[in-house]
Amino acid sequence: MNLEYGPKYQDFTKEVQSFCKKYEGISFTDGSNNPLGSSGGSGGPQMSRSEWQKILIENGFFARSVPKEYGGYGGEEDILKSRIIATEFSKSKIPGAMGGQGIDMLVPTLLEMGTEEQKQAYIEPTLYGEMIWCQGYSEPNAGSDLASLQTKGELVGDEWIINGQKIWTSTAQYSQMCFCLVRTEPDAPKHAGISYLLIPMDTPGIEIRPLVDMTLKAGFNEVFFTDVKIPASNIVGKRGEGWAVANATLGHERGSLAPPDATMNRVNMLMQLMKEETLDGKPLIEHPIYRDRLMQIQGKVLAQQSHALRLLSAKLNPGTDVKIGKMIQKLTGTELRHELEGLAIDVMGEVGTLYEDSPHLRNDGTWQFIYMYFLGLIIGGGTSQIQKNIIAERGLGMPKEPKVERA
Amino acid sequence: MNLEYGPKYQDFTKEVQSFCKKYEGISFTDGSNNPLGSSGGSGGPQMSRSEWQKILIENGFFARSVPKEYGGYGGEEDILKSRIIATEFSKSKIPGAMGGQGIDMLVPTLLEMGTEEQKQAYIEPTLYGEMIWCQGYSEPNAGSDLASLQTKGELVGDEWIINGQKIWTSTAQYSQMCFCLVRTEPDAPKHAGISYLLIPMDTPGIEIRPLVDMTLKAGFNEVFFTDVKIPASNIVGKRGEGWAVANATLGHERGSLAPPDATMNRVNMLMQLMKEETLDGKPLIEHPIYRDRLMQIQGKVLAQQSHALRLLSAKLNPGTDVKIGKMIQKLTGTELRHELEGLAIDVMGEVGTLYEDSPHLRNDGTWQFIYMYFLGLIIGGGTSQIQKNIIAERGLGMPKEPKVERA
Amino acid sequence: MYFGLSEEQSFFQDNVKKYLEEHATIDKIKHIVSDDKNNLSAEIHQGLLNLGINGLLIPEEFGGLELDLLFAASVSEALGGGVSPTPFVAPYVMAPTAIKHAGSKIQQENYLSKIASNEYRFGVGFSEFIGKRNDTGITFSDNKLNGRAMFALDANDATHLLLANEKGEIFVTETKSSNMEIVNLTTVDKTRQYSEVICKNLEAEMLENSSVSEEPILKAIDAGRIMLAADSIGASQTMVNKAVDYAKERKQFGRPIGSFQAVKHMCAEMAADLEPCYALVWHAAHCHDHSPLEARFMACHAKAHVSEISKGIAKKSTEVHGGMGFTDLLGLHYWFKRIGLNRQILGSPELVREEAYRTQI
Amino acid sequence: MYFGLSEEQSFFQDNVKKYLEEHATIDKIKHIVSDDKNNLSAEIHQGLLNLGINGLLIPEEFGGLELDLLFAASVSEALGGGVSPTPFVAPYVMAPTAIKHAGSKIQQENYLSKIASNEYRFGVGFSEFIGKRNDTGITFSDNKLNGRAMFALDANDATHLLLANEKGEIFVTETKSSNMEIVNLTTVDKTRQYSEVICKNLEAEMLENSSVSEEPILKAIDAGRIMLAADSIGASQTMVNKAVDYAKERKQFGRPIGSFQAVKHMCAEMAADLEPCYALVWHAAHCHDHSPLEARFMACHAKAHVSEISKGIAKKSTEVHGGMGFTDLLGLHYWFKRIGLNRQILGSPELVREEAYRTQI
Repeated sequence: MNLEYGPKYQDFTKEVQSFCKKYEGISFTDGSNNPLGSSGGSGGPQMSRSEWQKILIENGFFARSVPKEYGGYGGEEDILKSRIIATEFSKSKIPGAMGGQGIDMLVPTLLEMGTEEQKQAYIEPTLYGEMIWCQGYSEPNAGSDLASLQTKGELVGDEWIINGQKIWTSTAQYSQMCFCLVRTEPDAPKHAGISYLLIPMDTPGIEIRPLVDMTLKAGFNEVFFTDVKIPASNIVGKRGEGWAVANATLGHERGSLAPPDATMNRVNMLMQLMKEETLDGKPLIEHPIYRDRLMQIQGKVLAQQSHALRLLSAKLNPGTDVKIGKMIQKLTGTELRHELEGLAIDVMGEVGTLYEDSPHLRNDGTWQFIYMYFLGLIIGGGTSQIQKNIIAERGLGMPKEPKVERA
Repeated sequence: MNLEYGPKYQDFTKEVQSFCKKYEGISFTDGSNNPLGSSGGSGGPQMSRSEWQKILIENGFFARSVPKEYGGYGGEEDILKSRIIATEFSKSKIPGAMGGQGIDMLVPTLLEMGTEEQKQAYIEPTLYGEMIWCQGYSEPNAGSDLASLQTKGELVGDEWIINGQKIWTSTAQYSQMCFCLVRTEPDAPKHAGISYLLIPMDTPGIEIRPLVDMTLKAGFNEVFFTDVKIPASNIVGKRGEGWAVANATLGHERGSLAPPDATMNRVNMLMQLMKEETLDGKPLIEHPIYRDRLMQIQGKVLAQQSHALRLLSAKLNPGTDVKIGKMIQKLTGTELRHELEGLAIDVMGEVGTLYEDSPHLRNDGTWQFIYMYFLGLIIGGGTSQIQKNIIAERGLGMPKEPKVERA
Repeated sequence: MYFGLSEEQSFFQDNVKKYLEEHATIDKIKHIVSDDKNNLSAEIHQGLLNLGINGLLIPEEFGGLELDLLFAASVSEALGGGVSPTPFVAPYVMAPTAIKHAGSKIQQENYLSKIASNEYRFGVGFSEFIGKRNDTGITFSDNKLNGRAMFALDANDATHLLLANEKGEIFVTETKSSNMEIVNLTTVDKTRQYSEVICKNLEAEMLENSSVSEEPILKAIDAGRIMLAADSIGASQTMVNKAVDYAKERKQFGRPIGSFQAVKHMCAEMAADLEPCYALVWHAAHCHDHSPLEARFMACHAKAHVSEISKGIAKKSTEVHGGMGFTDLLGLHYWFKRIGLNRQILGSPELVREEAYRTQI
Repeated sequence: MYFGLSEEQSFFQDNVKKYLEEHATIDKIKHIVSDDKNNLSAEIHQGLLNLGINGLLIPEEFGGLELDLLFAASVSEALGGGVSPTPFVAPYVMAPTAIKHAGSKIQQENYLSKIASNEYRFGVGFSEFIGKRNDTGITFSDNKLNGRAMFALDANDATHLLLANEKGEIFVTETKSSNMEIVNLTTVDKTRQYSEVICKNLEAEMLENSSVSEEPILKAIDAGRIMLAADSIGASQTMVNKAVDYAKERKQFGRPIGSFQAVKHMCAEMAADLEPCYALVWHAAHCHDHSPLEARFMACHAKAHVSEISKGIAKKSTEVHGGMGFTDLLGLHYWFKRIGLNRQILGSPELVREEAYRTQI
């Protein structure tokens, strides 16, 4: 066990720290559309989001390992440096780069499987926040069973003609592009009939309808395609290979939904709140039952934080077996966060249910919001039931559900 | 809502009370073999268990609705009277009648489906505790899937020849008889190939091996049958009808494993213990976390007690729909009791783990014993998983598991 | 011996259910609650008044139906089942109970008859008597009330409010007074109304017997808690039914999701958890009127236990619905949120369990 | 940066595992623990001594291996995995830690070297310092100890005991003294030894620095708690493995029970719960030696969290095994019960979580 990163990284840490110092209190002239995102601090330099993005890339604090020719920094992949950046930025309350599904999912996919033209055309503007992407995977009848999706793509001449409906496409309303799974080979077996297409969102025939969810805040959409025509070349991988293309980056999303450090920040925030709020004149933290519930959760988060260190170490030290360790993150992380936010509501009692712009909100009403939002995350991207199947079958080698006799 | 039983029952209650007064402090000259059973009180009349059994039957406090000709009291079935008897006996700490699988399961089965000869031969000695029965249902490879049992019965001339193995046969070592499920029609479909046979335990070819369980106390056995020959007439119902015969009384067993009144008695006993025991000088009941856990359980037990009243009412007032209400009893009752006994161990800390004849045992070590014993009951007689299937499929009408393609 | 709802209770409950099914469809509720100013429906409320919900607990001598609390609980179950966006607990259960137990004969005459005739409608603000958070609370001196009451129930559109001080003394106040400010609180539950009430030298009339003992206010709180428990049972049952129905119809991997054991067992767990809650709440309501020694103990446990069970059901039912459960399309979240508020209002489970314990020593 | 067991630690752990697999089969353990007088195995213990478990934590200058607590945790994991019926936590972890931190140079010399050479074996009785139940407890005056210590660990066959009074002062006592009575306690866990120690004017030598601060005894308790947590991880992992294996083989309804989603999900939940425990306990052990400010906080949480997780796994694994899990045939209950004791010894979860909180204020 050795938790030191070594001298090389000490230097890098100092470099990041002095960068952070320079931009302390930075704030943006344009707001953030993400209700969970930050619009920056105050008292520091002011700039637009995209100017900031540019600075981050130039300094190697974002898109570090993306080749220069596609607009990245062109450095080596270095997990520890990424972690140092995240840690120092978080400590100094410096906002990170703009994220989003284009950056998190489309860029790695193109780097791995895109054509040279696609890389040239899409990666740089995506990294610089000039091209926003939405993800067109789920459909009303294809949720957990994503591979049963029915949106149809027909190749007529040199164009795909797309018809169907997608759902849960967050950011569709701001997006220039959509990476989309479409059934192009109707006669092939379920998984083999899907292609991965890139669809400009201003193509005629696309209709976006906002999908209100239980938080009444987070913005999902339904997207309807009616005879939407796009060039034949807007495909990543070959026809019928879309399932494999999409899966190449799905794992990434699952790991990062509920990072334990963020959960621990919320634990600390709740502890602070419990010291300030009183019930019958006594601080809530002095109520043994609430305190014990908080400690139970703190213990769980601590386990997840240590576990994350173990996974980080496994990345740095190949050959370590953490197969199950990686699979459990989505399940345990999202459930725990939901539990924690629910505890905050309980300790505040009625006050914990306040919402939106109500008077007397605590912490901007985030407890109640995230409590619901994380119930959505427990369900989204593979429900807890699906996660347990994966852990049991792939992790523990348990037998699959037997095949069903079709009626 | 009317919780009064009415004047007729007030008289009956007085009758039972004066009976109880007469036998207050009764104790037995012969002990009880059941570790959960009582051997009576002290300071009252002394007699043997079977004398007591006789008195109870003569007074109509046991076997009340069994016809006189078969050794019963010959009264009407009256649920409220049964309840009054149980309640008053419990209040006065008067021991009830001997129970056992013969009385609980075999007698009702014979009354419903036995031949006149069988009723004559078996019911009276069973009621009087002279004939003890064990149940031969489960087999090592037929647990949840009981109908897959393989113990074979072959009719040769006027005898059944039985070969095979049974497991979980409690009281086998004291039993005169065994009611047993045996595959007699090997070519029939699974459920249709089983017969319900009555086997004298002194028949040559029967070997009983004690089966030690995790409590190291409760006595189960394995029973091996090698060319065991019994008369052809020792069958209840027809050949191949054994499944239906057995199921006619299975429901009864499931309901009564964890009666909520007994659980509430344990809650009260634990509360008393928590008032007496101290930790760092403070009574355990004054530790808010333990107290709250006790209150949580008390609330659940209270719900089950009220629920039992509702079910009682449904028996008295036909037409009330309590289908799901009846199905949930085994699941919720056994889990709750296990939870409660576990709480007792927790509040006592190390002391809660003391066992057998250790010094410093509290309440004779029953907490640790019942904690484990009820884990056995959660599993036995249909695991919690099987119970949930039943509730979902029969109670909520949810679709069955699809049929599996046999390999 | 009969344990359960009587024929009359079931019949009335069915009428409320039918009325809500017809007049308070989820689409209509969505529309109503989106009004920023007043999210409750006067129209649906009027329909329920026509059925007589305002007079349930009021003695016949004052023009009411003089029914017992179990009757009101059966109504509350139906209102929760339909997430009815109407006032009930405060004006027609807690206020009449408080006035009946704490009011002088004259006060009873004055107020109960006017509740029965629908001239007066009461909101109730007792939260601080149950548990005072931070600097809230009402004080009474020189016949004037001062201070803040949080989470007063159904204060908007009310003609009067009952407020309480720390000692459990109960005061009748008029909402039209300029010395009272009523501030809307926005919670996740849009189907009911919660307010902050600020009093500055507010004239108030004490309900006479409330200065003698805490019994009257406790009786009103017990009744309110039983109503909230019943409301949560109704809401939970709807969530269970919706989950079971959805699981039977929704197909994934070529079969109804309800044929997967994981989904099936979630539904079984919900049903097994919920079923005994009915008996507990009915029993508590019965004790409220007929078994005073057990009444508080039962009411506390009913509130706490049902709150815990319902929280679990709200989550599981949403999960069974998958993404659809998270959207506004089915509106499942209205039940989820109503259950969330019932849990916290009039005492969260930990506080109420502690009260249950205190009744035993 | 490397987070996990080192090659040496893994290698040693594997050796312990292999030794136990060969020499402490479940059949052998069943036989050993059925001895009424001494349920521990001197033979297996000797085998482990041959591997060097007594000297792990003892400084080289006193003849030990001077390894860190993570090393000992990795051994404890293996011992729990095999429900080894041998002493470990008290004589080779808690006692050396206490003596190292509280002993004068001479005391260290005296005792640590003799632990390393296996001339002395220590039991430990600190329960009353952690939480005094009823009238238990040890007092020290006129250089004599009086009172009772419950649940002293590994006192039988020990040559010496460490006992503590309320202030956390630690005393070396000799078990051969006629002023000490050691009473065997029978718990459900037959694979370890728990005793009541009764002192009547018992001569005792105080570990010098233990009168200066509570740090030494806390350090020893931290170490003990981390060992128990590691032991529970090992035991839990065995229970998970056995459940998974059984579910793959056992057939009901014509298919392996592991193909039923309910069973499959129970196994997945066990694995998902258990996996992060490894990192937590390793991290806590690392902090014990290398990050003193976090050490207690981590040790408390490791003990409490692993106790909760293991309790759930013990139940679920037994359930997956069906009736077989309840019998003595597979002996699954030895792990169940070991987990049960680990939960309560040196502080049950509620008490330890409270200590975790206290380290933060």
